[in-house]
Amino acid sequence: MKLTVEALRRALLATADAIEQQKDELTDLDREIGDGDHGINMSRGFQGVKKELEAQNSLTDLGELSKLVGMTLIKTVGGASGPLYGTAFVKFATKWKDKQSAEGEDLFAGFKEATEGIKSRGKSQVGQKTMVDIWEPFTAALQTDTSLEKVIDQALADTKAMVATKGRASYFGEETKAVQDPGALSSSILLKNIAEVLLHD
Amino acid sequence: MKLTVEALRRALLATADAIEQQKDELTDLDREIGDGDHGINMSRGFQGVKKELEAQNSLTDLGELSKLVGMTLIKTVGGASGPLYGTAFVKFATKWKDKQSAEGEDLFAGFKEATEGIKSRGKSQVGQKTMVDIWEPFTAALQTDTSLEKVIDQALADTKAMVATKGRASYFGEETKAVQDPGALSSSILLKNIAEVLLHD
Amino acid sequence: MDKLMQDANRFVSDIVDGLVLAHPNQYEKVEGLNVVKRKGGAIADKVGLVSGGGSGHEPAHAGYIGDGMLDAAVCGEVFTSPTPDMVLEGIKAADGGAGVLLVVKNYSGDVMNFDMAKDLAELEGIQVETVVVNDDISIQNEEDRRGVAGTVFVHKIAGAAAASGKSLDEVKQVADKVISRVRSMGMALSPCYMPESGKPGFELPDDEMWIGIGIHGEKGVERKAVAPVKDIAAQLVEHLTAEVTDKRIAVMVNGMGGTPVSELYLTYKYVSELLEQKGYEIVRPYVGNYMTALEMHGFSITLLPVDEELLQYLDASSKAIGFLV
Amino acid sequence: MDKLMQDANRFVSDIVDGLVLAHPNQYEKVEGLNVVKRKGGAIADKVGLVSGGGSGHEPAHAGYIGDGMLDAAVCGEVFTSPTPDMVLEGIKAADGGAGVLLVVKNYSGDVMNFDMAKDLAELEGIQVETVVVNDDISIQNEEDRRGVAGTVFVHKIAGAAAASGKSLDEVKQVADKVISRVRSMGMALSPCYMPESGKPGFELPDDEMWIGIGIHGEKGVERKAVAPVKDIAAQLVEHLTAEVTDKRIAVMVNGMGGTPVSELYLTYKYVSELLEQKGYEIVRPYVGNYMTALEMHGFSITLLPVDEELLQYLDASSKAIGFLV
Ligand SMILES: Nc1ncnc2c1ncn2[C@@H]1O[C@H](COP(=O)(O)OP(=O)(O)O)[C@@H](O)[C@H]1O
Ligand SMILES: Nc1ncnc2c1ncn2[C@@H]1O[C@H](COP(=O)(O)OP(=O)(O)O)[C@@H](O)[C@H]1O
Ligand SMILES: [Mg+2]
Ligand SMILES: [Mg+2]
Ligand SMILES: [Mg+2]
Ligand SMILES: [Mg+2]
Repeated sequence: MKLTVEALRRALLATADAIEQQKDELTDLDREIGDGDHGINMSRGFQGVKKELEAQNSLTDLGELSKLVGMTLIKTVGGASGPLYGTAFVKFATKWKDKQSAEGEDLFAGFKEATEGIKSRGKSQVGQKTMVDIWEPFTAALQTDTSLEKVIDQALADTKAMVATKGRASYFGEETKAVQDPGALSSSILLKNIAEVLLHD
Repeated sequence: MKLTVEALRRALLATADAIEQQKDELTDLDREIGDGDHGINMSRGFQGVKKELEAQNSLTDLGELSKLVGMTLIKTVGGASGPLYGTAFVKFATKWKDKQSAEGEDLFAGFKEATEGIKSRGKSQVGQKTMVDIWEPFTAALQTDTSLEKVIDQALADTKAMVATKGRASYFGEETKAVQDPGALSSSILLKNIAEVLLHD
Repeated sequence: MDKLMQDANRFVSDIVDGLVLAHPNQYEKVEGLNVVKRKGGAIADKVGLVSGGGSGHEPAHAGYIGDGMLDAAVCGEVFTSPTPDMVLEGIKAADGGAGVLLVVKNYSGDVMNFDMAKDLAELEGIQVETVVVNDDISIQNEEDRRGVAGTVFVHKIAGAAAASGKSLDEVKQVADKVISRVRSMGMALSPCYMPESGKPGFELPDDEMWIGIGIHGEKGVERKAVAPVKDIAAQLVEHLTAEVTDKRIAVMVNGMGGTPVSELYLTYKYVSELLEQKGYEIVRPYVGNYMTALEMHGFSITLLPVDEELLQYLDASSKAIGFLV
Repeated sequence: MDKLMQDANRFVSDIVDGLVLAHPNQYEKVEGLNVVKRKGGAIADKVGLVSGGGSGHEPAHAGYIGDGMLDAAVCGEVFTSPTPDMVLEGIKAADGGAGVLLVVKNYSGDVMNFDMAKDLAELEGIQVETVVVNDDISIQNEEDRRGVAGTVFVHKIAGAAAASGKSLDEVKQVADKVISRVRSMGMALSPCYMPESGKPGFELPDDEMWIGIGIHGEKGVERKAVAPVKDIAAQLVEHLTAEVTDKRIAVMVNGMGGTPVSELYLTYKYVSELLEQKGYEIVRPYVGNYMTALEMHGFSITLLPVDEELLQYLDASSKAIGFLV
């Protein structure tokens, strides 16, 4: 498993398209246990990323690419998800600085740093029914043999069953058990697209 | 045909009940070509009249009774219909002062004065699709042999077909042709109840 | 019907009570009546200003009581002109010896009830004059034109003139000057509901609107598909500018009661653009819920050509809670 | 969805543009951003006050800019915290050399974005402090409590303290004093609609309501049949008075955006009655649409126990269009 600049770029463009397709679903989940804007926020952010990627197609450095994506997300998404996704990519950049590609420990280190970044930015941890519940098992799976896609699916299912205790969803308590966390779903979209390029390249 | 104090009192109490029954109908017509309060206004007014009549049941003078009713309507109804109905009864009072009953020319003079009072208070005339279009033919019929009830029914039908040019209904122009004027309907209720006591006593 | 209320029979008195309770240093109720007066009563030797009409137009009319605007407001039942005896109490509360001006909106009911009150007041030796506001150009026939949001400018300007010590004739004159100039037109996205009947003034599918509404929940003169606000504003502006040709104007974008100020400011952006494109100079913009129809969602535009006199009165201090300057 | 708008993608900037156009002597936009600042910029040596958050709460937050209140407001997309770069521009616009206080409402997004902006501003040598408002008692867990209408009192009081020449620490201290005391709770009769999706925050039959809503169109914590307003108010007052035990209070009855002021005054009547029955003394009542959720129909009650210091700051002059004193 190796993440190249080109592969990450491809995964990001695919994510942008997938977010467009699932925009309403993300928004509807957020209407259930949030404030009804997650699809709109993610769409604004990843359309911004797409535009940046299309404008700057000579980037050869994984660190530069990650930083560009992180800053774009921070500047365009807003809400809770903007700083969280933005922080994740900025953290990738600190670990993948000056690298054309990342694999093995480097790859893991990037995701580890990103996941920790999300947790410390959000003052959150696993089990609170947030995007963290996707990022953490995904990152752990990078060091094992498990299928990344299966891990994501399982994590999504596990997250859905949780009671939210962080972010807007926490206002709705027990009720949140029946509804998927929108940020978990958007994270699964991003990470599945990254898994795709990691596994099939 | 003779109008006694007792008969007018009976007609007014019957009107109060009839208005209660047709309150929603009056309001709905006013929603169509007015502001949706005519039933509410008339109900407030005639419930007020009923209360006054029940409190003061020793009145023996047609003038005193009419004045009491007129002042009560003026003070409780408001809107356009309050001053108009109120003026009609105050005008009765000027013609029926100190009389125990009214018939023939006296009866006619009272209604003539009331109808003219409505017209001058409202700066209105026949043909504008208002209560005047009931009061005027009713008053005229007091001097002929025609059935008062038939005259009222015919006047109501004629009024319905008119285009409103006075009061709130005038805002709706041609559209008003399809809808009965609420004030015409409430006037028909009052005058039918008066006709009833005139004819059957 | 979505309405915060306790009892339909007390709807108006509950509103009036709440207003007086919330502004205890400013307002007082005439004992037992839905008539509001300035705390402490009339100002000696100042022309008194009384307005009123049916309720449901809040902050009109009681919210325009205050130094620099009205002295009393007479609050009828919802959309129902108050009775002459109530108006008389308003006149008495406003009379400081220099006479009283009644600001009446052009509805049969208001005109008749205020007229009867004027007669009664004159019997008691109070000098009374009346002006009748008729700014709503959605009605073709000028005689039938309704008084709508332009009334607020009449309150403000006549109020400032009275506060500055002008005589009853002079105050009436400047009020009439405003009336002769001011023009309004409105629209609604959704109806309002009468508190007692619980019924809407009209039924309207979500994707349609009424152009040319009044302030009593009645339908307008043209029903059409909902459009982007610029198109709506353009239609209203087109009608208004056909009548208002002086280019130096005050503009009011008025909400109908249920319109959030966010939408009013958004609307103002397009209204001002359209007017400026037509060469108008907006010297005083006003945006807010000034003359409403219960919880109706919609807006009206009012244009008032101004000169130095009117500007000075518009800018004069006002302590009325609905129009603080 | 009934909404006066032109283009969902420009919804927020159209509102901001309209606000600035309607108050040209008072407000200015930071070029190209939905960041509003006082016309003429920061006041030298005065502590700058910056608030903001998602939009849809108008007149919050930009409407609270003005002498005696805020210096800049950062307007995110609807119900979406603004980004750190935007907040940074707000901080810069407000900084007169005496440091800047950020008034943040307790939402993950707001806290994170404002924190990141604070870091960026400190890199540029601007001293920044933050207070986080969490007055909404509908949330059990104190840590998760949302900032709602009580924020307006924080703006007013911290703004007056800053205007009176207090230092950044002192202003922060009085803001924290307000936050420690102020408590709110709200309800909704009907939802609001997101301009882009056109969807309501929740579906709710006409005869039901939500108790314990926030200001982002989300459903509340208890859904029940619509009741007379006194019963609703009694439930909110019950919860509030369990937490607010000091008896000398300022009270705000705040509309959610689509609530006509008539209903707010009517509501205030019962709120004040209930509080007085419980021995509270309402020394400052405030009634109006102060902190809204688009066109939502409903209200919230905010209680703030006051002492002489807070009263003096509440009564200090303010030129902010949303809170004129
Ligand atoms: N403190 C937090 N830590 C981790 N994730 C969070 C936190 N707060 C929110 N999230 C994630 O963000 C998502 C919501 O994002 P979004 O709707 O865009 O922002 P907002 O909640 O500000 O409207 C949630 O579904 C959740 O996964
Ligand atoms: N100027 C007028 N002359 C005669 N009748 C009138 C006039 N204006 C209104 N009306 C009558 O009054 C009725 C409306 O009364 P109501 O609804 O109680 O008052 P408002 O129009 O003030 O709401 C109309 O249906 C009409 O018959
Ligand atoms: Mg959200
Ligand atoms: Mg009517
Ligand atoms: Mg009426
Ligand atoms: Mg949000």
